[in-house]
Amino acid sequence: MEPKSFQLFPEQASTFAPTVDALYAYLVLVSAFFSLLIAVLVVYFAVKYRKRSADDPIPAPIDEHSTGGMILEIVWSAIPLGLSMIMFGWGASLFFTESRPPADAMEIYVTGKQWMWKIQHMEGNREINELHIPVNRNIKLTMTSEDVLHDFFVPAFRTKSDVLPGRYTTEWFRATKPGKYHIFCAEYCGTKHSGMIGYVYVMEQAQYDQWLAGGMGQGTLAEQGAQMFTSLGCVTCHTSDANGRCPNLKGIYGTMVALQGGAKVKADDAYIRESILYPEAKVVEGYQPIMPTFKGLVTEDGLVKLIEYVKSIGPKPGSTTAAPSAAPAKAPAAGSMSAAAAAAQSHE
Amino acid sequence: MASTAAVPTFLKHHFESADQQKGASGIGMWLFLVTEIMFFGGLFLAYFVYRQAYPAAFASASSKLNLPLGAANTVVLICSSLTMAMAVHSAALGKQKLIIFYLIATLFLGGAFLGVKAYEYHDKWEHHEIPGENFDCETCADPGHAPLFFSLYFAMTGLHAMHMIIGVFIIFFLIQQAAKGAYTAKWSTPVEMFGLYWHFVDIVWIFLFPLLYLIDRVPGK
Amino acid sequence: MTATPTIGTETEKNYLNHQHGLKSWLLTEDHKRIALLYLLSITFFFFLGGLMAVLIRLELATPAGDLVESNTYNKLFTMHGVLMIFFFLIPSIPAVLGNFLIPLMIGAKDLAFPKINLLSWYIYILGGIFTVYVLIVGGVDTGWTFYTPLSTSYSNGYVIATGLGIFIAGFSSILTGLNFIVTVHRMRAPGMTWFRLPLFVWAHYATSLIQILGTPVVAVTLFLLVLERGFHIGFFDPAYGGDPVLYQHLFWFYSHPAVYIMILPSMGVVSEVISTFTQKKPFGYTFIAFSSVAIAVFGFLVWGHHLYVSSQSAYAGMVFSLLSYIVAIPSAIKVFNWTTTMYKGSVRMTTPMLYALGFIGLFTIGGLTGLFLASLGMDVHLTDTYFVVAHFHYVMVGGAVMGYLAGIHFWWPKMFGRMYPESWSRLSAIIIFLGFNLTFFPQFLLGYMGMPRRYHVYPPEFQVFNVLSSAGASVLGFGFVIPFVYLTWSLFYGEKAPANPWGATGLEWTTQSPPTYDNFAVTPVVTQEAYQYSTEEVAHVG
Amino acid sequence: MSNPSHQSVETHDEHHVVPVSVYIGVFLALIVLTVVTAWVATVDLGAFNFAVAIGIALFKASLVILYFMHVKYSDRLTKMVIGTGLFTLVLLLFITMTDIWTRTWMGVPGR
Ligand code: HEA
Ligand code: HEA
Ligand code: HEC
Ligand code: CUA
Ligand SMILES: [Cu+2]
Repeated sequence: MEPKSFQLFPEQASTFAPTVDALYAYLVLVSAFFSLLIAVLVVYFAVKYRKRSADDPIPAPIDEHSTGGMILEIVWSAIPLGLSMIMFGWGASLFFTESRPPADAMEIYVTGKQWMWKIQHMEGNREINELHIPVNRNIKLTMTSEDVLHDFFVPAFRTKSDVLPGRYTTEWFRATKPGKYHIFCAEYCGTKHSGMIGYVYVMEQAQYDQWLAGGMGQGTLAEQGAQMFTSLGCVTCHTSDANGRCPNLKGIYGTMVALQGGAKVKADDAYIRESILYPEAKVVEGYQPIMPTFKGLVTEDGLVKLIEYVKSIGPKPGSTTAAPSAAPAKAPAAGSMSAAAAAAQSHE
Repeated sequence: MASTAAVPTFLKHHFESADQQKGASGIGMWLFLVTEIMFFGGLFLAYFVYRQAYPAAFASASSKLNLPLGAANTVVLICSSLTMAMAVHSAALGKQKLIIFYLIATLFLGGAFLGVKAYEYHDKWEHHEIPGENFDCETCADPGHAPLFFSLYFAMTGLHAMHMIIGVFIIFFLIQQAAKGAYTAKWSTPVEMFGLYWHFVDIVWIFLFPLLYLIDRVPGK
Repeated sequence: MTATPTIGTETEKNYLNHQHGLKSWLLTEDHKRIALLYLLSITFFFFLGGLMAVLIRLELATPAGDLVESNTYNKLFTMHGVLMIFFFLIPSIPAVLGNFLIPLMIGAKDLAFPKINLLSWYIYILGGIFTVYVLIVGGVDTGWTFYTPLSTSYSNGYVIATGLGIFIAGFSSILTGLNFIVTVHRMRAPGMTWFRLPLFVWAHYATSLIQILGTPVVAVTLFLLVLERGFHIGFFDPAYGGDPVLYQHLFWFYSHPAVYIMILPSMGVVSEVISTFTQKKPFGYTFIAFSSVAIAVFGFLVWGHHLYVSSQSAYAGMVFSLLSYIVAIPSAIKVFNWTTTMYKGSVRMTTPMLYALGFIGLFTIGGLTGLFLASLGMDVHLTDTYFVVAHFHYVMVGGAVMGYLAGIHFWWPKMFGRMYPESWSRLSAIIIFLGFNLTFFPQFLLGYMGMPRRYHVYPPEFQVFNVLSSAGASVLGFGFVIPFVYLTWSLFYGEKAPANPWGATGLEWTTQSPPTYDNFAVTPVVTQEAYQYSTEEVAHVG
Repeated sequence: MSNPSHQSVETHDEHHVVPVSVYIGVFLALIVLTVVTAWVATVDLGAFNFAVAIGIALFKASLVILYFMHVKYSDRLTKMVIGTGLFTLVLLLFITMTDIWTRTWMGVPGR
């Protein structure tokens, strides 16, 4: 569906859209009521009580104590307060829904870069400024930036989230209507901020599968990650036979890792990312901080692949794609790229 | 209307009385110090945020600071606070000679503090512990984030030292005025106000010292 | 200085002919003259910022980027925001009207620290010079919010010079606020108790609190920003371990309360104007007075509503959202009290009154749309779209600037001893009102449709509303030029103003127009509450 | 609050003369506390090291404010000014830290 040349409302194309629009309607109603109330009263008083001649008497001041001034003040504080508490509660509950991706969501990685959106599908498909998704599926975007702040905004889905360098943010939605919708970068990011736009293509599942099949060939993200794990030399240390120098990464994803000094941290995307870039920031209990930093050697895209790899050997149910011990061995065979090519790609 | 018939020379035309003028200065000075609190507050916030984020880096970088010198400097600054308090005290009693004596003592101690600080900065330079291109701290844990500690260290102590330097200039001015006998038991507002400023600078250091020098100093940890 | 020639021939002594020559102006310690110095300089910055706005609107008349290139466009809205906020709106009412009126209103000869008052103007000008310098050498393209790491590592503009300019101007704002607070505490005339103070003074007292407590934080933030830009030492740039969200916290800790620096003085003006032109004591005097202070205090608790989608924690977002609604209530109280004041009043539709009523309507719309943005789930869709742009122009232009114009027209006779042509001024008030709505109302619709702000080019389906907006802006710009012309004209040819042309109450109207150097021949003694209207004083205007 | 006239603005306490012995006492306390804080830092108290260091610093600062800066003898307005400043500082520090502390609660990155 091409955007029309003139519209008053954005398309309703996600499960959020109707709920956000309902809240909007409530807000518009309350605002219209008070704006009109004030406008009408002001105009009415201005006309009714206008000074007619120069020797009109000075109006008697209102005695606020006997005319119930206090009651008025309470009433016109309490009613707006009540109405605005509804705005707060409604908005907050919507926000928590928007913030909490369902467990079954299909994951997609997004990397913002001045001034483009790079998107990586789990299956290995990559696209730029375009996002193809199936209709009626929960989609979760895990996003990061290579340079400055950006913001992934799809008006038709009524949701957006900032994209920050050095950390991951999340955005999820469930598209309800096949079509083509704007992606805008909504956080000012420099010269071509207004050019950092693209389209989401919402497709029927069958079409989507077809599209997916057309772009595969480099292996899934996890497989590509496994390759990098070898080519970057992680495997020389993080072997599965637990030589005692390095922790075995098998099964750590999502668990609580004990750190030196007694703290514990959840092994999530951010932690793995940090372990690769700043290995000494959080040292695992019982190990020496001998891991070198890979800062400058791995791009954001590459990090995503490594994380997917670590995830794939994690305890996640159904992660049969890459059996941990076999992964490094299997890797050269699985991908069509040589290890060197994978490394080179991670530098692009 | 002023109670005395003769209007004192220090009374500005728009004030009604010396008391009013003095009260205005006091509140004005305190409001100014409140802005200073908020100014340093932003730095303290940054400190807390990053200490929370990178505890290991902060602990090991902190131990690179020279604890004996920091402690000695704290003592020097407290001494200068005492001499400043005594200067204000002498001014309130109108003891002209003593004002000058205590101001000079304060000046001397302030100068000593700045001298030690300069030495510490120089030391950091020698050891490549200044964030930037030449930063090199092999024994720092989490070297990726250690520079952040030093950035904060220099920003916080630097701004503090800046305040000290400004203070030193003002003391020179006060000494000069005091030598002319400008401050009497009736009117010594500038000395009093400057005292507040100097004590404030001392208080900032009272917090900087433990926050910067004393992270994780437990031996063998 | 424009004002001197009018008074040269007069016999009556006043602050304008008290001394002569440029030096007597540039070295003056008289709060009234300093107010005029500010008036001149902020007018300059307003038109400079307005010029940028004109170029922005011209560019946006078509979807393509055909007038200027993207870099230039980005510099335009950045300079527009910086000039309008830091060099026009924040100093506007406090430094001009507050400076002029507070001593007069409380019966003092001057502010507590006249030298510091003059110093604050010089500091302001120094900050302005930095900013104009940046404008001349090539501008800055970070947005007025200077978000990191764009501003520290990627911008190709003059971030350091602009940062220093704002840093410097901040101290001028601090000194003004400091002076006001001390003056209100220490310089009131005998009998001028707190609850006899005009509401204008209460509003400025609250404003000054924010200036003192908030401005230093943005100062240190900009200081760190400048260091980071210069040396890349990691305060806010993730590449060096810094946290960009910390920057946003620090920035908005000041900049949210700063929006109340802009609106509170306007609210003070509106309280005075409505009372005068209905000849009634404002309904709920104490509520209006305390709501100013409440806005100032609660205003410090809600800054995180600018960070809902910034990766601030959802829990913090929830707290900030709740508190944002709490801070809206005192504003509601004010609006209702003003409206009720008109009830059974003796209403005169003079120019200041037109602006004040315009203020009420437009501020209400602006404030209510602020409630949309304060709602978490709603803001996720609306943030960084034109809905926000419309919101803040409604409160800042429709609210604060209207209030400023109301005040200028109300006290113009007092400041210069001249009346302006009433028919022209009413006409321009109406033009401004209509032009304003045409400019900014369509932007609400654009925003909901999803047009992001700070966009140099945009998809064609947004064009219709953009054209309307640009058309409105030309009406609005024209409307702003008219007062400039007739007010200047009135300085030379305006009818002489009596001491109290509007039949207003308040000490400033008891002294001659323009006042003498010392404000009052003898220090007034206050014996009654504010706003006690009596028949004898009413002149016949309107 | 109601300080109606110029004449009645009270500043009588400005001239309160503190005996020198008080200054000396405060000075000695400050020195001792400096030594204590440096020493305590070398004793392993776990998380309490930080709390103790801050506690001692707060106490030292209070001494300076109350005695060297005469706030103990100042009028209510001065105390209110200082209180307001410190309160706002706490708001800045505490509310911002609330964000930092709760960033992991949702278990969703960026929320
Ligand atoms: C003068 C300036 C001014 C004023 C007064 C306000 C007032 C308010 N603002 Fe606004 N705001 C700005 C200037 C201002 N704002 C600016 C400049 C920005 C953008 C900055 C940028 O990003 O560049 C902004 C952005 C902004 C945001 C962030 C949007 C985003 O970027 O996502 C939010 C979110 O909560 C917000 C909320 C509010 C609220 C709740 C009020 C409240 O104080 C309003 C209270 C008033 C009323 C509510 C109206 C009167 C009441 C009634 C008539 C009774 C009925 C009332 C009820 C039912 C409650 N503002
Ligand atoms: C006090 C604050 C203030 C004021 C008064 C205004 C006034 C106006 N603003 Fe302002 N605006 C901001 C504060 C303000 N703005 C801020 C903070 C931003 C955000 C910046 C950012 O994103 O970083 C913004 C952004 C902003 C945008 C969004 C840009 C974008 O996101 O891409 C737009 C677009 O329409 C706009 C338009 C206007 C218009 C038409 C006016 C009109 O009201 C102006 C009317 C005045 C005139 C037209 C002047 C009249 C004079 C002449 C015509 C003569 C010319 C000159 C000389 C003789 C010297 N502004
Ligand atoms: C020279 C050896 C070495 C190399 C090469 C190495 N690591 Fe490590 N790694 C370690 C050690 C030792 C630890 C545990 C101490 C620590 O946390 O720093 C570790 C910890 C980790 C952790 C945290 C594990 C946990 O249990 O919480 C992850 C994730 C990780 N490494 C990933 C990688 C990746 C990905 C690579 C390659 C890009 C890599 N490592 C290369 C030695 C190494
Ligand atoms: Cu990316 Cu704006
Ligand atoms: Cu705000």
